[in-house]
Amino acid sequence: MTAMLAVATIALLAVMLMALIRALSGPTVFDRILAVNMFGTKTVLLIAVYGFLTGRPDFLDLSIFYALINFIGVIAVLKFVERVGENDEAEKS
Amino acid sequence: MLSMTAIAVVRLRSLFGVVMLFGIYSLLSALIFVVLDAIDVAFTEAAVGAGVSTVFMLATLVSTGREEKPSRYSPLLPLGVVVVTGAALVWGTLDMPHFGDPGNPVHVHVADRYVQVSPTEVGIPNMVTSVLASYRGYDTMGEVIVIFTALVGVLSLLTIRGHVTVPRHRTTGPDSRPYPVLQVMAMLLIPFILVFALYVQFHGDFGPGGGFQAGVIFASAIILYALTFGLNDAVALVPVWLIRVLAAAGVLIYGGTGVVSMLRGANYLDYDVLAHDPVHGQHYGILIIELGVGITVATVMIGIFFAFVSRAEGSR
Amino acid sequence: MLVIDIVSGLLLLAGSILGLSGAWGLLKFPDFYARVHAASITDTLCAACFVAALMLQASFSLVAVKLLMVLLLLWLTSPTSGHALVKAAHRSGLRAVTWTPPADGGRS
Amino acid sequence: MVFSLFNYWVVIVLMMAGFYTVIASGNLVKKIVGLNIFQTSVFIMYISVGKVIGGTAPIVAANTELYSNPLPHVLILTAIVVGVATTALGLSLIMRIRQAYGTVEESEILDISTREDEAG
Repeated sequence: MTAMLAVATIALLAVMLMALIRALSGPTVFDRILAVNMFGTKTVLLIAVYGFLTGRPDFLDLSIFYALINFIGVIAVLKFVERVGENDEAEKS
Repeated sequence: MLSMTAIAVVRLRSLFGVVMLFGIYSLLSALIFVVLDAIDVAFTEAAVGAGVSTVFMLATLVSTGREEKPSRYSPLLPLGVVVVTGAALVWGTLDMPHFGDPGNPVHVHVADRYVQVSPTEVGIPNMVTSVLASYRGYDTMGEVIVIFTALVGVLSLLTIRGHVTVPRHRTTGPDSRPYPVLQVMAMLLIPFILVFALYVQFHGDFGPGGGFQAGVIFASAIILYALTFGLNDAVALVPVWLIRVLAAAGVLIYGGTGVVSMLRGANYLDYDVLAHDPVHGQHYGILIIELGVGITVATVMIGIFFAFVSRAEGSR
Repeated sequence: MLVIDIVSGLLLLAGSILGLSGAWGLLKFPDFYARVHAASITDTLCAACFVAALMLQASFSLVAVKLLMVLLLLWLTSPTSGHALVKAAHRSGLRAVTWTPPADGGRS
Repeated sequence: MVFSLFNYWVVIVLMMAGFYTVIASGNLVKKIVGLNIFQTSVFIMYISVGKVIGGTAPIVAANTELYSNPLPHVLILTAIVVGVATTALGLSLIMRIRQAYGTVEESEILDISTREDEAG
């Protein structure tokens, strides 16, 4: 079972790596946000899996909290990106 | 852990969207803290780094513009300085204690006492909390005061405008419809977040958590409210005077606890005398000062957020 | 016990594969909307698989309840943020590329 | 054995990256980000020093004997929160600077202030 958990951890790390590449390269700002979002959800899962891997699953509070923070972060980024976009347009016109 | 840190470094080469990547970076470092057993620290780092400070930076970017102009100086000189300093530091680490070695100097001084004695002496399972609130209570009080001072500083630099006059066309124009799905979701989530904050606040003795984390979580609920329903509604919900009063009240609760223990004949912030037997006293003391910390942190974060956003809105 | 282990192992495997395919889509798809499609659809099921697997391991306890909360939160937040993201992108004038396969049959 | 010093090298790389951002970038917001990265590297250093191999998180649990050192955790916990408070203060200073000078680029601010000195 530990082997399966380890495999899952590695898979999640790979997914996070790919999301990170997208976040670094992403042509538009929305690509980056999407990658950040995906990164966040995978972090939540990774913490849960890691907790089981090390045999101390008490730390799920942390992953609940990450899920929340991830959501708030994405919403905040979206709101502010919209505003910055408006400002840019206002400056252009 | 190692590979991920390396990725975090690669991230730094990107020039655009730095702040967003900073959010990822914080999540990564929080993960590293989890791997290194520092659950409480990971909690705080995620809350503060990925949540609150990213939001602050975004709010700043709104009012300052997000394009970075290329520097007129050659990057070679700083690069050289950095490489030389780094090399010197690497050379210095050769004498450092090895990673994870139980015989490290840090582990042989007071830490042993904390690990061995605190579960019985203070009576709570989370050693981080007991060290934070009991053994090193002075330090923590200093930190709370620093945070309070930061709020005072921010408020003296940027005023919160209670009623931001958002231009009409922005609120009614076709391009700024509110997100109905988002609002419903926020309404579902905010009570949950608040309850979770209270859980973290009062469960901090037994699991990861405590005043600092709970304060930030509480603040993040209000921030979510402000983001989805607009700043004016949020300021109506948590008025500015309330922020000022509560931020000061949190510090006073902390300091007052110390005064009470002095009045009962012990040293400042010595909780043993707060109840009939010392372990209970420690329990009460930690609970009360964590509450003080939580109130201060939450209100300070909300206050700073309001100040930033009202400045960002006002700058348009 | 053994059956539970096997089932949860399989679920973990399925979750990993889903996550990887989502990430692959995120990397390889040609435009933003396709990437959203890849990422957000796999996200929920991937999370569900992982959490189910871990819940099988946890048996019935506070841990399982917390896992359920994680799952519910992810199910609530992930589609919402995907929705908000697409809406914001659409509003900001980002349009899907009308991706037509090149005449020579090769990838552009 | 060389590998067991790896954590310090990671810290140094991060630290230098933050340092480089601070001194080489002219944008004040970017400088704050650099400072934060520098700060994080210090956090990681403290926490990694506190780690004991085979130890687990310092919350009492049944059937575990070896815990990591809680002291660095406490120091860093408070340091993070103080860090965000100082970051916020710095950012609000930047906002005021932007209001006063209309830019957040260091070189442009210097230009403006020297011009003002010459004029005044």
